[in-house]
Formats: sequence, structure tokens, C-alpha cells
Amino acid sequence: MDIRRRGILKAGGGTGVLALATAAGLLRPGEAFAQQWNKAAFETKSVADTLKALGSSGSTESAQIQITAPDIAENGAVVPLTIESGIARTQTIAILIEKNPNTLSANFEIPEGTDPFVTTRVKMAETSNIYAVVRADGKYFHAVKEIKVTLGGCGG
Amino acid sequence: MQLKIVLAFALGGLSVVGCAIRPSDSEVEGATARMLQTSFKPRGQATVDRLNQDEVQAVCSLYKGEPPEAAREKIEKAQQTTIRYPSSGSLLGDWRQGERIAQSGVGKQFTDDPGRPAGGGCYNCHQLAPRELSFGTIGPSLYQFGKLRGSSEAIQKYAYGKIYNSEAFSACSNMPRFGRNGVLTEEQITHLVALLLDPDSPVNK
Amino acid sequence: MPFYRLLAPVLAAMLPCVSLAQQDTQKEIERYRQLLQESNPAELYEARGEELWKTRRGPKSASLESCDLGLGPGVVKGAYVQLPRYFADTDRVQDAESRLVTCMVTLQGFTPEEAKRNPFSGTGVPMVTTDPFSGVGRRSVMTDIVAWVASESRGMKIAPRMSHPKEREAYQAGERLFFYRAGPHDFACVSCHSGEAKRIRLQTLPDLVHSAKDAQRAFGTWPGYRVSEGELRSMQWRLWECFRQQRFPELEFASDASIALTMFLAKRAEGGSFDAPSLKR
Amino acid sequence: MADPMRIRANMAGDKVEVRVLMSHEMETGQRKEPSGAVVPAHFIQNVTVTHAGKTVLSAQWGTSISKNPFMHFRFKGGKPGEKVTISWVDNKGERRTDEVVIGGG
Repeated sequence: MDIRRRGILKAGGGTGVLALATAAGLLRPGEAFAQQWNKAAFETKSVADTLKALGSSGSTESAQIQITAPDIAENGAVVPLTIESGIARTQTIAILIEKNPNTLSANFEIPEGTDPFVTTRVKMAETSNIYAVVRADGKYFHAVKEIKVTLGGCGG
Repeated sequence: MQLKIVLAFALGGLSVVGCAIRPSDSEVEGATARMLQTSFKPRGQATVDRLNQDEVQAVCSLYKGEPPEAAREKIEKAQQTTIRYPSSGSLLGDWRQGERIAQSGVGKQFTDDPGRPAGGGCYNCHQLAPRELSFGTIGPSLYQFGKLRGSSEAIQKYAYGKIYNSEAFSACSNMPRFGRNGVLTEEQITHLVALLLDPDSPVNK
Repeated sequence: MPFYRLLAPVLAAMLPCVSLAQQDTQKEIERYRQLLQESNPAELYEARGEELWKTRRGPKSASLESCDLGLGPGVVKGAYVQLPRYFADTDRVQDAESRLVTCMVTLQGFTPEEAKRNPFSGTGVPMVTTDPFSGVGRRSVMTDIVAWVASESRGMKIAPRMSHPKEREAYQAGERLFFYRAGPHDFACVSCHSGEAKRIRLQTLPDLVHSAKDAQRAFGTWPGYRVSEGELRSMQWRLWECFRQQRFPELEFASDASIALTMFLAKRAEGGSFDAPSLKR
Repeated sequence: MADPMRIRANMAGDKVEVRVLMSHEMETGQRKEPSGAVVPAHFIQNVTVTHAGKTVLSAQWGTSISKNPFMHFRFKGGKPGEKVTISWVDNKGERRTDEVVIGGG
């Protein structure tokens, strides 16, 4: 994939209203996320659209973001993921699952004093790339990992 | 409801458990039969008469799947006579349909729609086409089954018969008697034969 | 059908693209299971179960706190690993579930039918789509309490009793049921659970006939939270589901056959470590 | 009412290590009942973790967080005996708040 080889993800023009408001300091981070839910971002159906809805115009691949997850998940209903960012002033960590019906899975706001590290479990519809998108000092960076999904069972 | 289990376990006065400690074998037999009668209820297509054993099932239960030679021969001989070959003649169906039947494990469960055809669930227990990595190992690998044996009429008859009634070839086999027990139709079995023997089938690639 | 199940055939077709040897697949799936061990949602069921044990319920508005699980009224610690066992008051061998039914009837005043009505929790991802016990998010008081009772034996040794004649009878009948072939597929429990490292598809099956280790690990990990269904499943459910796949009629919850089989499996697992409620695929 | 969360918060060096398990169906809205009726989406949308009056983590979630969600993270500035409070609210407006006392290392 071209975009990946260059290590750059393009999001197209436009800037999300929520991201603008946060960046401009109109809302304290906790408040913004405790009370708001970025409906537009959670309805996106591609990595590029999600980035755009999150307020990014593009993202650079970074080796400082680590995705810890199994290469193969026995069941797509529960896939354990740990994202850790080594990038200074990491502000948010978002999890995107490329082949899911809706791309954006979660967006974590990391205030100062909290490690840029989070573990959670996600559902995967099928074998897919997982993107960890980090906003640090207003800029966007990402890492990507493919996770294969298998299914077991015999009654079907 | 009459269950044949009592008879089954009384066969030849043999004890399944071996060394007899209290309670006596006949007490255990009685308790087991009573449990079968009181612990299962009919649901959907799975009626309680399914608990009644035929002779094969009874003997195989009694000997825990390892019957003595005489019993083995008796079963195989009797089961041979049950095999019905299709009236149309050809035993070699369509391997593509065979692959679908081999993949599907539905059929005959109380949650299955009895109006829909059952699958063979072959991949549950056997390796077949190499591209399917999710295969079971209860039965032997059937990869290259036809490549190794050819597809002569004799091999076709063997493969058809084995799927139709495995007990005719190997008493107390773990493999269901798909034809004899009405799980698969004669036509479905010919598709499975093609999956095994057709040179174009992925099994023989 | 959940969206991630609709794609099963597609996934199966995609597997050939996976240029991984079978061994690597197994190794990565092991790693997947390891990563999941960090946290087990079974805890949520155990917590509810403990609460339910102490909650006044039923026509008599009583809790289960004086329920005798075999070690005396109210003693839960270590009770599960000594079940099934003979109970003089009912003159029956009972497993955890059937004993809880007894307590719900005698202490709380439920009818046996009420106590047995909802034995398994609803399935988030229904494998059994017409299961009357399940509905989306439907909870099972029985499953929750069994989860807690089992958790109170975690780390202990599996130690079924075999002193009363009825306990021996249950074991022996359980063994016969294990080998009992019937139905349109000629299946018995033993059809799948004999032989070293046998698999159905990719799922490894415990050899309950020849391997004490397999038997111990199998018995010692039920109840378990099943990732594939998003539900906690009990030993009673395990047997019910096995018989469904065996093409038998429906196994009655807490029935004598289910208890006898549990007795047989517990005895086969004797001395093993009880590590449930566990986390399963 | 929603079930309590299971929260563990313990010191790990100078940081507080938090693990939380929530009881929630996390319905995707894409699943069908056997009758064919679509099971409506029901999922946690917002999670907020506070300590000493300050937000130490907040999150927005979609429907692809697994049923009975689990989350693990670390923050600085907590001491044993202090409280960590976690709240969630879902798309139907149901909410749940639980707190736990930070344990030693």
C-alpha cells in the first residue's frame, strides 16, 4: 500500500470541531470527553475519514508507538491490545480497526501525569490492520499491526 | 418408554467396569437405564427414541469401542448388507458440492432446522483440501486420497460404502453411518466421493 | 448473527493466504490466550453470585447463607471440589447446581421448576440460536451463584468422595453414560474424548479416557468464561452442549444423568488443581 | 441498575496501576435475534477516571470495545489510601460510578 510505504496517512482537508475546541483550550480535556462523544468520528468507515473526523490532516508513521497484540486472535470477539507511545507530550491514543464496519474503536485522552499507555480489548470483524493513532503536541503519529482472526467450533 | 440399554449391558453377562464392588453391576445397569429415561427430554427433531440403541451401538458401548474379533466380524458383515448404491449409477458427483458438505457441520441437532439438508462435518475430524487449515484429527488425513489410490470403480465403491456405513468396514468406528442413519442422501454422498477422488478436487492437488 | 460471525466462510477462504505453518498458528493462539489471562470477566459473575447468595429472595424471603453444600450449613469454602456427593436429606447424589436447587426450594420457598427455570446465562454471541435459556443479556441467577461457589474452591485439589454406595453407583453409571453410543451420528462422549491431542477443527479435545492430566485440566477449568460467547458457562452447560452436538435429545438441567457424568469426570480428575472459573476460547 | 465495576488500583513504584473490568453488553447494533429482530446498539460511550479531583484518564468508546470491557493504565501522583473514581455512561444514558482505595505495591 502506497500510503503505508511512505509512512504517511492522509486525512484530507477539514478539521474536527471537537479537536479544534480542545486544542484551543476552550474545554478542559476531561470535561470534553466526559460529556461529549464524537459521533461523526465513530461513524466513519475508513482510516482516512476517521483521521479527518478526529481533526487530523495527516499522520506520520512512528516507531515510537508500540502495539502489543497477538498476531492471531482465536476469536474476533475479544482481541487484547496494548498501545504504548514513546512520543513526548502524547495527548490522545486512538484505536482504529480498518476492516470493521466502523473504523474507530476508542479514543483515550491522556492528561499530563498519566502514562501514554493503555490496554483494552476490541472486537474484530475479520483479519485486519489495527492502527494506533497518537496525537502529541498537536501532531498525529501512528503505528500499524495486522491481526489475523480465526474461528473455531464444530456445529456450524 | 422402553430402552434397550438394559439388554445391551447385560449382553453375555459381561461387566463394563470389571472388578465388582458394591453396588452390583445389575444395580448400576438399572440405575443407568433409569437415568437415561428421566434425564433427557424431546426437543425439536431430537426425540427420546434416539436414546434407543441398535445392535451396533449397544455392542460398541458394551465393549467401550473395542469389540472382540467375533463381535467385530458380526457387525461388519451385518452392516455391509445395509449399503444402498444410487439407482442412477454414477458414484462420482460434484466435488464442489462435496466441499460444501464437508465444511458444514449442521444437521440433526435439536437446534437445527430439519427442513434443511445436513452437512457431513468432514473437516471436523479429517484433513481434506490443504487450503483449509482448520481441520480436526479424530480421523485420518484424507489429503490426496484419490491421488494415492486412483478412482477405479472399486475405489469409488469403497469410498461410497465407507461414508454410507463406516461400521461395515471398521466395527465401532467413530465415524457416523451417514447413509445408513439417514444423515446424508445418496446424492450428497456421491459429491463427497468426488471430493475424495476427482482429480480436479482440491483434495488431490 | 453477529457481524463477526457472518464472515466465517470468508475467513476460512482467506486462511490459505496465511503463510504460517500450523505450529506457528498454535503458538500465536497460545500467546493470544496468555494475553487474555490478564483479566477474566468471570469475576463479574462471581461478584454477582456472592451478592445473590446473601440476598433474601423467594416466597420465604430468605438468603442462601445457611445452604449446606456438603461441608455444613453456610460453608462454601472448599465445597465445590468435593462435589458431587451424597446428601442424606435428599437421599441423592448432587452436584453444585442440583444442590443449589434444593436450597432454593427448602430455604427460599421456590418450586423446583422455578429454581431450574433459567439455568444458563444468555449468550452475547449465540451459538445456539434458539436456546430458550438464553436471550440477549439474559442473566442466570444459577450461573452467577455457581461461579461464586466454584471460585471459593480456587487453587484447591479436586477431591470427590466415593464412600457412600450411591456415590459409587453414580460414578459407575456416569462411566456407562460416557461410553453410551446412540442417535443418528452414533456418538458417545468417548467418540471425541479419547486419544492423545485429538482435535475438532483447531480445538484440542481433552482425552478423558487415558490422560489423568487432561481430565484434571478439563474438570478444573469449568465453570469458565467463554470468550467466543461472552458468557460464563458451567459444567452443567458443558454437558448440555455436548449432548446437543451428540444429536441426543435435550439433557435436563441438574438431572441424574448429568450428575452421574459429573461424578465420573470429577473422579477422573481427582488430585488435580481446581482453577475455575477459568477463561476459555 | 448496572453492576459494580471490578477495580484494582495498586502502587507500582511511584505510579498507580489501575485495572478495571466493567459489566456491559456492548451491543453493536448489528446483531439479530433468532426472530430476525435487530438487537439495538447498547454500549458505553464515555469513561472518566478521576483522582484527587483531577481527571487521570478519559475515553470515548465505540461499539467495537469487547463485551464486559477491560482497561489497564497507569498514572503518577497517587498514594496508598487515596481514592480512584471511575464513571461510565452509555448510549442509553445509563451510568455507573465506582471507587476504589489505592493499595500498596
